[in-house]
Order: sequence, then structure tokens, then C-alpha cells
Amino acid sequence: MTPEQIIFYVFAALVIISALLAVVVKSLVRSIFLFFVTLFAVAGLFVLSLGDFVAVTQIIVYVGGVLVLMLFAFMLSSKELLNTLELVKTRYSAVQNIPAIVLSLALFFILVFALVKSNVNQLDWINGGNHLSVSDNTVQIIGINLMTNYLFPFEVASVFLMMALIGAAHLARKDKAE
Amino acid sequence: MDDYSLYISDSLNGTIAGIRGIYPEIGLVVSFLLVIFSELFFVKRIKQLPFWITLISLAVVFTLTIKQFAIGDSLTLYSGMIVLQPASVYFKLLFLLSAILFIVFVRNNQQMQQHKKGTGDLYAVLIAVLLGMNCMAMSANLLMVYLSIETVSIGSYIMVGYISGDGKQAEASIKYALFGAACSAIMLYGISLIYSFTGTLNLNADLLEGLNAIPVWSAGLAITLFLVGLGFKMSFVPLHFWSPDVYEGAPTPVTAFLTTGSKIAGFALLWRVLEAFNSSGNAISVYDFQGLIGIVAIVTMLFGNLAAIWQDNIKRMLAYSSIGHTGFLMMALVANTAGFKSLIFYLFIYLLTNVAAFMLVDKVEQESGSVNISTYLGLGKSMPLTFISLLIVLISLTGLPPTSGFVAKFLVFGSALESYKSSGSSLILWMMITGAVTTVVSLFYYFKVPLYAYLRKTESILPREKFDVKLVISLVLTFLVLIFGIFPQVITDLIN
Amino acid sequence: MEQHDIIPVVSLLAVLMPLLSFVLCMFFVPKSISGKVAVSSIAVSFIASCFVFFKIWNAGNIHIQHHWFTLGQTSWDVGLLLNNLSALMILLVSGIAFLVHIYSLAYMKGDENIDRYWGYLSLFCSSMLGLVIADNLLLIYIFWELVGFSSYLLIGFWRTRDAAVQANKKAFIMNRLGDLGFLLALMILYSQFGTLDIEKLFGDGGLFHLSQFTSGEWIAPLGHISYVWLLVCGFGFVFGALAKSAQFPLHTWLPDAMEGPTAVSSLIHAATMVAAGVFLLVRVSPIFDSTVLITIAVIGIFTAFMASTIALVQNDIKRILAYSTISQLGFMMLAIGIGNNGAAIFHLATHAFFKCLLFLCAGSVIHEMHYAKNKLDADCDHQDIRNMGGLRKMMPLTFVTMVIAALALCGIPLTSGYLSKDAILISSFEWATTRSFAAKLIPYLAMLTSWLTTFYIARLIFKVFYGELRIQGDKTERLIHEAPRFMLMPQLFLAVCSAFFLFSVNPLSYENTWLLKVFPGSVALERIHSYHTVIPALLNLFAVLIIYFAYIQYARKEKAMFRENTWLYNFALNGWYFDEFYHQAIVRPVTYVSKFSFSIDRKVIDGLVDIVGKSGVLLSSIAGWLDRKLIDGFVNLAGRAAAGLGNFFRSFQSGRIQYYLAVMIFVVLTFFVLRYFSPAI
Amino acid sequence: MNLLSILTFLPLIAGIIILVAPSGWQKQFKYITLAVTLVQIAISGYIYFHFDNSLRGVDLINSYQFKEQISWIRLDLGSMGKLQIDYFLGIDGLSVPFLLLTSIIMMVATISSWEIKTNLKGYFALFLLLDTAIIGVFCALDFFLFYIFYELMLLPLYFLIGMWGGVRREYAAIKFFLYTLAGSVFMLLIMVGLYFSVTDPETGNHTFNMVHMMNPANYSGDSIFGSLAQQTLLGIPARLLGFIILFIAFAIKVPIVPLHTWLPDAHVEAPTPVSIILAGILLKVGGYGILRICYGIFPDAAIHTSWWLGLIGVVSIVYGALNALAQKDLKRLIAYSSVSHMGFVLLGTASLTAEGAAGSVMQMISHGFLSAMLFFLVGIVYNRVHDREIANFRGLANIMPQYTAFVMIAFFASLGLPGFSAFIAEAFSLIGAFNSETVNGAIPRWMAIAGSVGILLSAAYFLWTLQRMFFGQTRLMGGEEWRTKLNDLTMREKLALAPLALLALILGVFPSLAFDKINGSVLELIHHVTGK
Amino acid sequence: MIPLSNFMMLSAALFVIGLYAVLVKRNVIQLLIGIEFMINAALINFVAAGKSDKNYMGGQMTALFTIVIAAASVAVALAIILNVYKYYKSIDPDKLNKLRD
Repeated sequence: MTPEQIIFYVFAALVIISALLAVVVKSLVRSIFLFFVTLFAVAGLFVLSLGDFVAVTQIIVYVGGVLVLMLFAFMLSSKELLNTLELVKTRYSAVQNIPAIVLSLALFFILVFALVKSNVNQLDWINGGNHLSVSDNTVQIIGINLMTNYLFPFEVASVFLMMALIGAAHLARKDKAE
Repeated sequence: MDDYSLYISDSLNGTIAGIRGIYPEIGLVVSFLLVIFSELFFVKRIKQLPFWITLISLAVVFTLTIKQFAIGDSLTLYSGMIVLQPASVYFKLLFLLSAILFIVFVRNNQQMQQHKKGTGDLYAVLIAVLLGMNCMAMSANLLMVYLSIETVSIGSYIMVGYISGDGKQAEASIKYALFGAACSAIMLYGISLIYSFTGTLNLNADLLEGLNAIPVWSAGLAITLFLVGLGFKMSFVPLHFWSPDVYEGAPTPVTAFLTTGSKIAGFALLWRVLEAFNSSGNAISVYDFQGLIGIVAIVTMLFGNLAAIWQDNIKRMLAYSSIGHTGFLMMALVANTAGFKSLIFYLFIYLLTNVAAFMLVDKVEQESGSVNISTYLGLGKSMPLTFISLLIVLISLTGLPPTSGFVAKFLVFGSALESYKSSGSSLILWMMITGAVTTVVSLFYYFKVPLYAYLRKTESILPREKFDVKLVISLVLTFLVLIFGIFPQVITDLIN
Repeated sequence: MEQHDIIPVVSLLAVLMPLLSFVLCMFFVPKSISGKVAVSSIAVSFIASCFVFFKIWNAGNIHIQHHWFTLGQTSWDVGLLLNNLSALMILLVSGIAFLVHIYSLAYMKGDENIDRYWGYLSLFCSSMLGLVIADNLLLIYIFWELVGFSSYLLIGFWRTRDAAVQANKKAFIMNRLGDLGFLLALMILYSQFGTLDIEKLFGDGGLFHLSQFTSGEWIAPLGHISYVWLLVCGFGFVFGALAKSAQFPLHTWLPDAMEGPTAVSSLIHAATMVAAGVFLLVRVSPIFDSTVLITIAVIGIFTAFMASTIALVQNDIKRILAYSTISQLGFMMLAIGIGNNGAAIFHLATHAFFKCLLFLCAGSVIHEMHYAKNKLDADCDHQDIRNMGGLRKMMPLTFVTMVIAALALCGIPLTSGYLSKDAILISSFEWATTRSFAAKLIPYLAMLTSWLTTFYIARLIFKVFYGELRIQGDKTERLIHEAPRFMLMPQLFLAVCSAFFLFSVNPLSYENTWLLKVFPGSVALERIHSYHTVIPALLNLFAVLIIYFAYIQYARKEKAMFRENTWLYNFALNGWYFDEFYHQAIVRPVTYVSKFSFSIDRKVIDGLVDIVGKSGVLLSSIAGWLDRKLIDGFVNLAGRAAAGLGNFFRSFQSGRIQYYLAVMIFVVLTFFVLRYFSPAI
Repeated sequence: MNLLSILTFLPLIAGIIILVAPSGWQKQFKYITLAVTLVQIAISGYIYFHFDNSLRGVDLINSYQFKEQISWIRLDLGSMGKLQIDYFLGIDGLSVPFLLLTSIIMMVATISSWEIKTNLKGYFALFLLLDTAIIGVFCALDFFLFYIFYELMLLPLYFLIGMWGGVRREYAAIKFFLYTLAGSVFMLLIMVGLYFSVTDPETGNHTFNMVHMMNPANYSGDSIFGSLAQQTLLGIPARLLGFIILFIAFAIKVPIVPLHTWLPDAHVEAPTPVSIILAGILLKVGGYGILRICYGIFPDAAIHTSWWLGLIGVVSIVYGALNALAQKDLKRLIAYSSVSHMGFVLLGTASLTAEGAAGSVMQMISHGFLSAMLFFLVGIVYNRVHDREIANFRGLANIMPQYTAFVMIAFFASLGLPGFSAFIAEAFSLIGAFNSETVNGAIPRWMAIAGSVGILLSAAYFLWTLQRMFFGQTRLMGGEEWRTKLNDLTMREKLALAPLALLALILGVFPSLAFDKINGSVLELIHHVTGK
Repeated sequence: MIPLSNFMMLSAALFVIGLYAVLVKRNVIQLLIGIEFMINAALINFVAAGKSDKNYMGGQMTALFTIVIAAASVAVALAIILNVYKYYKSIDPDKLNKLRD
């Protein structure tokens, strides 16, 4: 059991448990917090598979941006809901879950079955030479690629972000007249 | 460090050389910026400035796109990200046409013009969406596919929720957003599986070899998950649930744009994917697209037409009818290369008829306030011009002879028959029979409109018909639909 | 115009003159002079027919044709065929018609739509004349139906009387039924020989004689079919003749046809139209083989016997005469059946004269009784012989002519009837000698029938003319007086014709009548001398006895010999219940079948649509709600099934976003599993 | 300009003029339409009499007359070759009588349209559009053009029945539309299949030209409908399946028994002029289609299925007549009688003999005149008292003598009284049917005999109606009020009825007027189908 | 070296959990969290597989783009949710069914 595997299993367990809890728990605040923990664990996994720049982006953009946004949205939208929830402690709509659980498990088994059957590890492109090593300077490679191979999507992404900004701002803006 | 230096220089040359192929996209980005500036600074003085800027810039982009025909056969740019073919140029022209008609529709739509937050932002979002569509038509890389689909989808959520004047539009946009987000998440997961199995994102031969190496059904699983995202854009059967509610809820111009623009973009992307997967001279047939499209087409046609029988809300009925037309169009795709010309012709006619239909429906809603077909009693007499052109449009949607809808259906039947002769699979035969049966069924719900408008009388006083720009445009469109029915070669000669 | 081709033009003139008068009377000529137009036109055609008769009789046939239309390869022609048979018939028809026209001048005077009457009568005459001289069977069929149509018009002339309207519908439909047989026979001949021209078919060198009948096959120039079809062709013609001449299965229309004016009955239902059946059988006689001939004979004699028994008990004067016509026609059929066409035609000619005379006298009597009834406005039936009596004093001339006609009908010597009836009876005996025992019955039955004939005509004469007038009211004798001049003249002329000398010099033996010698019999009968003397003597002896017996019975009102309401009496009175039988056996089932087929149409075909539709709709759970949403008037199968299916699809659109996603993923998964793992499952 | 094109598009132009004209000219519309129909009669009369009887047409392309062939659509479909659609009009013996019949019936329908009071502009525009479509159907020799005119007929009829019809007009209109469209959509599939199988000998690319489709040489080897390829669709030989589908599409129009339920509803609900056109001409389109297209393009399949066609014909005759016997409503009775009379057409066609086929064409012409006359007569009573129940009238002869005269002419002519055209037609259809067993064994003899029962039944229901409604004492359901309303024929009505009665009589007495024109083509068709 | 299959197993689990959340949760924001889980699952796959794609770095580059896109789409989604909240006063997906057949 190399230390590397131990860390992997720790992070994997962390991801699965926090995700499950985030989904099962009733109150929104706790689920957002658990979502926060899951994201951190995933960032850890990224570091493990030599994606350090991606891990950092994940933490800054995802955790910093998305999570905070959700908290604001929650604050703005669920005041009454929060107290009504507290009062009504019923185990709401348990029956409706059964089909969803069955469906998800079925999908899970199919995915696992597919992975096991296609024994991904022995794939020739995986074992081919072209392998990242710990010492590689991933940021430099990403930078070069960004500016050469992925230049077109980069530009399109910029327009996409600008549009999302205008759109979200338009929707959220209060009407001029009010 | 230096091992990259020589690599960088020639890729930079490739980039500069590539610019020549993406003039329209550059034009779009420039106009995107222009619109944003005009919206921010000048809108106070000249109220409709963003509209005019968008219109002019679209016209310019239109001419740029036409020039792109000169490029000749397919040209891969930006290290395999996008590939430029004559086929994608046709699709781009269709997107532009749909966008222009959308702008004109917005300009004449009462609901949009009275929107307090102004329509400037809408034009900006539209241009971005247009750029996304162009990328969909040209994408040759799975990342590019995901990025362009996300651009178009997010833009459409914004457009659907743009006014959110009442609960319905908000509900429509949230449903659209959630369903879209879920589908694109599934698609993303599909792409990640494909990437893990093959190691490359470019839709080319080595992706096929990669998929060939792994067991056939795990590759099938990955591609199926990937197609879920695509299906969302084209809204064929399993992925169609969102479209009736969204089309009914969204403002009418946006619905018109969605049923035409984004649906055609879906077809463009499916065309790109099919071409990629079949380009290797189907030496390696990884995934039986033929069978999938066949079954999905039959079920979509049946669902779209049969469910439409019940609709009383005219927009909801047109939504179901557009699902029916999607099914019918997929019949053209089955014939792959042979069906391209009939596909483009059908899409062009479908674009004209659908936009005309929505404009007329909007005009009726605006003047008589009736949205349900059952409240169209006696309108036939009081709004003669509107309802005559609506009748011709509906006849074209049904596919009865004098109109171009019939020629379009005829060409699709022809291409399907051609592919039946070469492949001989009875599935295509069943598709043609379903096509014929659903045409008869479609007659029934399309003719509910003239049934109520003409055949039924009402005592209540009915509004007079106002002769305005919207009516002129829809009359022009109806006239085109009729003329292309009688002289279709005007269009088909352009498509080679 | 050389001698030879004037005749066809003249005969054509004879046919077309009445047609011209039909057009004039119906549309152009005012009511008042329509009578004169009609009479003058029939007069011209009578003169023309005499001219043609004397030119054609025993002087060879004339047959001219003109192209009508070509259809496919065969070209159809229209033409005239004048031989002895048609010459005789044309003379007979136009003669009788001319007399009836004169008679009608008086009889129908004062009727408000008299012009229609003259129009219809002229149409009848032209179509009858046309029938007689047509040269191909299709043309005969055309005139055959036109004759039926004009009789329909004439029977229903007084169209306000429901009985008349019922009668003419019945007459036309029965004739139409007969025409089916005729048409079928035409079809067989055409498919075998490719032509319907009588001359080509049955002429001496004709096609029919080329056909051989070997081993159950009928080989003819154009095709060979099984022998059965020859029988079917024969029976087709017979069936047509039966309908027209009111023989056994299809005779019930004639007694009802008495609803029409008596003048009409005298012309159509005595002399001409009913004779057309016999004329047709003689025209196509070569077709019939032995079995068909025997059936004709049997039907003929059976009808004769049946009709005479019914006539015994009838009380309406015209119905008695109608049944007597049926029975006399039965005799003619018998004559054809035993192969002696000449006797049939001879009897047809003589019967035409005396039966027409009987009807005219009956007409005069009814005319006077009707006049008297109106005067006294008594509400009794003026045609019922029980109300008449002792008219010989008031109408002596009518009495004399009617007695002559009655004697002719019984076949008493010195009358033409004697000659023609004897011809038939004797040849039937000669025919029976060589046949089996059953066939021998026929002549004896014929003899019995002629005796019955004598009895019922005697009953009629004595009831009408002897005893005293039975209508109430005292001074009725003064009201009834002799028939007007126009009615008497035809009666007298016909009385003269009913005597023997018009046909043969020797009043007692029929052999040398000029008429018989011309027509060759289809079966050669060797002459047995003894019959020629014994049978007539026997016949007349009993006839006289029956007349005397009837005289006692009716003239001097001794005890009533027949009790009124015995079973047999009622059986005969209602015409052996044929009418009721037909009504139950044919008319009711046809109407029932048609109602049933309409209900099929409404229930089953449209119903099938509903039943299957409903089972389709059960597919979706919300059936009741569905009907409310169902577009009104949307009924048929595709519609219902599509609506059911459509609703099933639509039920997924529940509006809840998560439900959508769940269904979507479920469908994608099932599709994937089925697509890849179906062989495994 | 080619006569046929003028004849076809004259009404369309007039229709557009009416649409554009200010609605103030309401009165003039009917006169414009009448003028158009009269001009049409003149043109079709001219064509009829200048028609060269010797030229046979059917499958010999150069023996068609008054031809006009202009290339209309030339689509280049890449790998599928060039789509060649011509504007190809032409007539031969089979279609020339129908042109004259259509113009005359249209004139009569216009005269009977005097009764229409509401929305005249819409009515006469649709009326003229229908006129163009019908003439087009009879002249078109290009299958695509034929299909366009065939579908174009549906729209005006849907609205004419739907907007001016009786109580259940919507149901009748949509039922009529769905029945015909269901048939014609599958015809579209066969048309597409034929298109891809046939190549034009001159230009070498695919063609819709019906005459080229008729001769097997033009079928490319591996094509679906190629005679030698013996391809099968869904297990049935392709050519047979093609024949059956085309036959069903036209059988719905004829109509044959199982597919006839739309006819009584459509007739009962349609206004009088529309039901005159519906009965007078539209039923003939079905018969003409079977002769020209089903028998022309699939002669081999025609021989196999002739037994079934004969059976359907006989069933239609007997079933239609029995239904007519059970009707209470006069118009429904005449509708069912049309089903029965059209059964003769099918029987005559199935016999594949010269007499049978010529008889069936003659039956279509004569039924055109007679059924138009019958529906016009029913319309007269209906417009006066708005009631058609046979039981409600008795003794009409006394109060309406001239009307009764025309009714008797119409009834006796339709039940096949000699002297009128129906007798010649029905007699020769039956003779042909009977004769077919010796000539080519197409249909057995008993069918002719069963068919002749139809003549008897038609006599029964016509006379029954005549006796119930017209003779006897006058007793009316509406009593005195009806008696005043039921005045005799006006001059206009006589003007419409007289030509029809005269034509039926003239055709009956001189059938050569029609047979001479039909003979050549009928012989050619028989030769084409049976090779004899 | 941790084999790629472990990572893919993990990402499959996370994907399924995300899917379950999307189908079940009564609150739209939790539904969004479910969608984010599914996207993260894909990210894990990308980065894990990207390890052996040195010169194109397909995996890591896609991961970067995806994070950016996901962030933007969440922003727009939340803006729409606020709009919905304004009219429906609740963000329970089951309550949003005025648009139905």
C-alpha cells in the first residue's frame, strides 16, 4: 500500500461520502457546505493525477465562484422556505425516490460493467510513451497549447463568457421603472 | 524549453493562415462588440440603434459567408478544431437567415418592444448564439462540440427567459435551463468516456480506431451518452420533453428562432458527426447510426403528429408539429450523402414556413387576443389576408401539392427510396410508410385552424385586420413558399 | 323508286306516324284536337300496314339495314325485317289499334288530361309496331322495354287512384324481371355468334345451324361452351315471354292492370302487348330444343287451366276477361310447345279480334253503368256483374256483338275461334300420340279447360244481359241506353272479323286456312284423320250442354249450384293466393334484405370503426376525459386509434421537469440495453 | 396557346379576377362564372368535334392529340440524377368525352348556384379553382402534374362542403378529405417509386411521363417496379402492390363498396351545386384514374386482379341498390344509386373486353348527366321546403306537373330504359362482362348475371320512390304552407334540366356520338393490357 | 501509480450520485448541485485520462474549459431561478407545472 494509494483512497472516500451526504441531507445550507467539501476532495484528486493547474483553477473558479453564487441565490430565495422547512419535518416524497434510486443504480452497474469489460488500463494509448511525468512543467505546456492548438475555442469561450455575463446581468437586473 | 520553439512558430503560421477561413466568425465577434457598445452608450439618443447595427452586421456576415463557397472542398483549420466544407456554409447561411428573420420579428413584436429593460441585450446574445451555431456547423473536435452547444444553449436560456413578463416565461426558461444543463452534463460525461477510451478528441480516423479497440457496446454506451446532448438540441423523441412547454412559454419570436435556428444547428452538428463517423469509408462501423436514426425518426414522427391532434394552444400545436418535422427530416439523414440536398431544401422551406406561421400566430394573438384554436371562431372573415396566408402555410406544413412543402417532402421521400434501393433494409420502408401515415394525420390537426376560422361562425364582434410590417413580411414569406412549390429549381440549383 | 324498296319506307312510315303523334300530343297540340291527330296518325299507319301486308304475304322477305354504331370490332346495325310473321303482326296491331282509337274517342271523351292519354297510346302503338318489324334482337329488346314502359304509363293513367299506381309499378317490375331473362339470352347468343341479327342467326343459311352439339359441348363459330348454356338461352327467351304474356309464374300483374281505362286494356292487355311474348317465341323458335318445348307446353296448359278456374268465380267483368286472356295465351303457348307455330299465330290472330271485341263490349257496358251510377249516385261498383242484369233490352247491339265474341271464345263452329282452338287441340292430340303417358294428359286437360272457358263466358253473358237490372232505384231502365255510335262501329266490325270466313272458306276444318299454310311447324306432326272429326264434335257437344246449363243457372235464377264461401271458391277467388304468396315470398324478403344491408352499412362498416376505435382508446386510462377533448364529429378508425395513441403519448407531458429527465434517461437506458444486450437477454 | 391550357387555366384566371374584384359586384360573380363555363363548353365542343377518331393514344405517345409539353422542373439531385417534371397535357379517346362532360356539368352547377346567398366571392372563387383542378386531372399526362391537380381538387371541395353545406357539414367535409387524402398519400409513394424506375428514352434521366411509364422498355433493370427485377415489397410482388395501392386510391373516388361511406354523407351535407359536381364529375375521376393509370401502368397486375375487380363491381352494384331501396332521404337514395351505377363501371372495366370497357366509359358519361340531373331535381324540392324525406310528400304530380315530367325522365333514364344512354352503357357493360370468359377469361359469367340483378333493383327503388312521392292523392307533411311554396319549375331550372335530358336521350339514340371517340382508345387499352 | 480504472470507477460513482440528486431533490438549487456533481465526475475522467496525453494535454485543457463554462452556466441558471422565485414564490420543481398538456 504505497502512500500514494492511501492518499487516493482517502480522497476517494471523502468525495463519495460528502457527495452522498450532500444529496441526502435535508437542509440546503448543510448540503451546500458538503458540496464545498466534495469540490475540495476532487481538487485533491486532480493534484494526484498531475493536474495541478486544473486543481487550482477548480478551487478558485468553482469553489470561489459557483459556491458563493449558490449561497447568495439561497439567501435571496429561501427566507420563507427556510422557516417553513424547519416547521415541517416530514419525510417528504419518500415514495418518489424509489424509481430514481433504481434508475441510478442500473446506470451505475452498466458503467462499472463497461469499465471492467474494456479494461482501460491496458489500452495502448494509455501505456504509450507519451506520458506526463511529475517533473513536467504542466503550466508551461498548458500555456503553449492554449495559445496554439486550443486558440479557437479560447476565443469562442471569451465571447461565451461575455454573453453569459450580459444575459445573467439582464435577467437579474431590477426593472428600470421599479 | 526550446523543443517547443519551432513547434510554436509553425502553429502560429497555421493560425494566421487559418484566419482566411473564419471571416464570418470574425465579423460576428466585431458586430458583437459594436452592439454591446451601442447598447451601453448610444441607446438613450437613438432608440433602435442596436437593431440597425445588428441588421447591417448580419448582412455583412451574410456576404462574407457566401464568399466562403470559394474555398472549395473541406479545409481543416486550427489544428483540427474546425473544418470548413460547403455543407457547413449552407448551414451557416440558414442560421443567418433565421437570425435576420428573428430580429425583424422582435422589432415588430409588441411584447418585446414594450419590454422595459430594452432589447439591446437580446441582440448581443443573439450574435453570440449565432457564433455558437457557426461553430457547431464547423466543429471537428469534441471540445469544440461541447463549447458550441453550451454557447447556443445558454444563449437560448437567456433569450427564453428574456422578458419573464409572467410566470409562464420564467417557468419555461427554468425548465429549458435545467433540462439543457442535465443533458449537456450527460454529454460531457459521454465525451470524457470517449476521451478515456481513445485518447483523442478530434473527430477523425484514429478516434474510430480507438473505439474499435474496446468492446463494441462500451463504445456504444459512450456514443449514446454523447448523442443525448445532440438530441437535446434537435429534440427528437427521448429528448423532446422540454420543447412543447418551452415553445409555449417563450415569447413568440424566440420560439420561432428556437424551432428554426437551433434545430437546424442540431442537424448541422449531427451531419458533422455522421460524416466523421462514416468518413473512414465505413471500414470500421463502430456504431449503427443508420438503425438508431431510423427507429428514432419513426417514433418521433408518430409522437409529434399524434400528440399534436389534441392541442388547443396554437403554439403548442406548432411545437409538436416541429417535432414531427424533425422525425421526417431524419429520414433524409438516413440516406447520408444522397440526402444532403433534400435535407437543405427541406430545412430552408421549413424555416420559411415556421417563421411565417409564428409571425401570423403572433399577429392574431396581438389583434384578437386569442391563443387557442377554439377561440379562432369566425376570424377567417374579419382577418382575411392573415388567415389566407396562414392557410397556405399550414397546407405547406402538411405537404399538399401546390406548395413547396410538398416538393420538400417529395425530395425526402425520393432520397429515402434511393437509400432503400442501395441498402434494402426494411426499416427505411417502414419509415416511408410512417411518413405517409403521419402526413395524413397531420392534415387533421393543421386543418383545425381553417375549420374554426372559416367553417364556424360567431356572433361576437371581431377585430378588423391592421395592415402592418409583420403582415407584409409574412405575406412575402407565404408568397415564397408558394413560388418555390411551383418553381423549386430556383433553390435546388443553388444547392449543388 | 322501284317496287321493291317502297315497302320498307312505307313500313317505316307505319311505325313513325304514331311516334310523331306522341310528340305532337304530349308537347305541342292543344287538348281538343289531340284526339283527331292520334286517330289520323293510326289510320295512316293502318293503311300503310295493309299495303305492306299484301305486298309481303307469301312474296319473300325484305331485310334492309343501316349502320347504327361500331363498338370495338363489331358494328351494330338497325334495320327492318319484313317476312310473313311481321307482315301479319303489323296488320293485326295497327288494325286493332285503329279500332280502339275510334272507340276511345267516345269512351274517353271529357277526361281532363286527354292529351296525355292520346300521347301514351300513340307511343304504345309505335313501339309495338317497331317491335314487330325490328331486324335484330337488341332492337327487339329495346322496343320490348318501351312497350312495357308505355303500358306502365297507360295502366297508371288515372294516377290519382292508388290502386292504379300500385298496379303499374307491379306491372313494370314484373316485366323488368322477365327482361332479365331476355337480356341473358341475348348475352349468350352474342358471346357465341358475335351478332344478334335474326336473319344472320336463324335465317336459312344462318350461323345457328352451323353450331354442333357434341358430348355436352355447344361449339359455335366464336366459342364453345357447355350445352347447359343453350338451355339457359332458351329458358331466357321463355322467361321474357312469360312476363310479357302474363304466363304462370309472372301473370299476377295482368288482372291488376285492369285499373287502366278499358280501351287500353282491350288494345294492350288483350290483343297486342300480351301477344308480343308469343311473337318473340316464334321469332327465335329454332333455339328451342325438346326439353324447352315441353316446358313451354306444360307451362302453357297449366296457366290455361289455372286462369280458367279463377275466371269462373270472378265478379268484376274486366278481371274475368283478363283471366280469360291469360288462359287463351296459355293455349297459344301450348301450341308453340307442341311445335305447331302456325296454330299459335292463328289462335293469336283470332283471339286478338274476339278478345278485343269482348273488352270493347265490356267497356260499353261499364260506360253505361258508370253513367247510370253517377245519375243515381249509388255507391256500388259499376264493374261488378252482380249489379248488372237484363241489359239485352237496353243495349241490343252490344248484346249481339258480345254474344258473337263469346261464341268465338268458346270455339263454337262458324266462328274463327272454333278454327284456331281446334287447330291447337287436334295437333295437341296428334302430338300426344307419340309421347309418353304423362304427355297424353295435356290434350285432355286442354279439352277440360276449353269447357271451363265456355262455362265462365256463358256465366258472364247470362249474368250481364239476362234477368233484371240489380241496381236499386226504380226507373233505372230508362237511364241505360245503347252505346254511342263511335263505340258501336268498332264492335260491329270486330264481330264480323270474329266469324270464320275471314280466315278460311270451310267453316269446319282448319286445315286450309290461308294463315296456317305459311308457317312451318318446328316439329312435323303426321295427320291422324280420325281426330279431325271426333274431337271437334265431342267438344262442341259438351259446350252446348254447358251453355244450356249456365242458362238455367244464371238466366232463370234457379237454386245456386255453387255455394259461395267454400274453400275451393275462395281459393279461386283470390287467384290461387299467388299475390299473397309473391308478397310473402319475394317482396317482403327483398325489403327486409335491403333494410338489413343498410343497417350493415350504417352499423357494421361505420360501427366497425367505432368498436375498434373504442378498444384502441381503452389503451389510455383517461377515457371519459378523452371524449370531452375529442373534436366533435371525429369518427373513423384511423382517427379514433390515432386519438387514443396521441393521448397516450401526450400523457407524458406532465409539466414536471424531473419527471421528464427520469423518463428520458429511462428510455435512453432501455434503448441501449435492448440495442446491445438483446441477444444476451 | 394550346387549347387545353386555355381550357384548364381560364377558370383559374376568372377566379383570381373574382377574388380581386370589389365585393360590391356580388351580382356579377355568377354571370362571370356562367360566361366562363359557356366558353369552356365552346372550347371542349371544338376539341370534341376536331378529335381524330383514328388516333388511339393510351400507350402510343405520338398519337395523343392537342399535346403541349414544356419542361417545367429540372432539379439536379446529385447522385439521384436529374429530376425531370414536364408540364405535359394531352388527350386521347379516354379523356376527351370527360372534358365535354365536365364543362356541361359545370355550366349546370353554375345555374344551380343561383340559390347560394352567402359569401359569393369565396364561393365562386373556390368553384372556379375546382373547375381548373378537374379539367387539369383529365388532361394531365405527367404523373406529378396529375397528382397536383388531384390534390388541388380536395381543398375547394373541403371548403365548399364545409362552409355552405348542411347541418353535419364539418363531419362530412373532414371525412371526405381524410378518405381521399389517405388514398392519395400512398399514391405519392408509388409515384416516387415509379419515378425512380422509369427513364425517359430521349433525355435519359428519370421522368414522370405517364406514357413512358406504360411501356416496360423504359424501366431500368434493377428498379423497384421493373418487370424483370421481380422485387418484392413487404412480401408482395412490387408491381402488384403498386397496382393495389393505386387502385385503392382511385377506388375511394369511384367509390367501391367498402370505401364508400363518405359518399352519402358528403352528398347529403353538400349544397346542391357541389353535389352536382361531386356526383357528375368527381366519381368519374376515380374511374378514369383506374383506366388510365392503374390499367395503363400495371397491365400485368391488372390481369391477375381482374377477378377481384369484377367481384367488387358486382358487390357494389347489388349492395348499393339494396341500400338505396332502404333509404328514407331522397338525396341519400340517389347517392347510394350512384354507388350502384358506378359498380357497372368497375364490372365493365374488369371484363377487359372492348364492349365492357367502352360500356364502362359510356356509363361514366351517362351517369354524369343523369346524376347531375337527379341531384338538381332534389335540390329544387329542398330549396323550396327544406325537406327531402320521401314519406313527407305524396301526389306531387298534381301540383308540380312539369317537375314530375322531368323527374320521370330522369328516373326512367337512370334505371336503364332503352332510348336513354344508361341502357346502352349498362347493357354493353354486362354483355362485355359476360363475353369476357370466352374472349380472355378475365371474369366468370356468373358475375354478368349477378350484375344484371342490379338493373332490376334499380327499377324497384326508382319506381317505389316515384309512386310514393309523385302519384296518388296530394298529401304533404307541411300541409297548405308547403302547397303554396311548391310551385312548378321556373325558366332557369328548366334551362338547366333540358340540356341534360336531351343529351341523355341523344346519346341513347345515337351512341355513335360517344362510341366513335372512345373506340380507338379502348381497343388500344385492351391490346395494351391483354395483348389480344 | 494509480491505475486509470480506479479514477473512472470513482467518477462513475460521483456521476450516478449527481444523477440521483437531479432526479430527486425538491429544491432547484440542490438540483443544480447534482448537475455540478455530474460535471465534476466528467472532470475527474478528463484529468485522469489526460495524464498520458502529454503533447496535446486534451484532458486537462478540456477540464479547464469545462470549469469555465460550468461556472457561467451556473450563473445564468441562478439568475433564472431568481426570476422564477419572483413569480412562483417557491423553487420546488414539482410546483412549476403551469405549462403542461
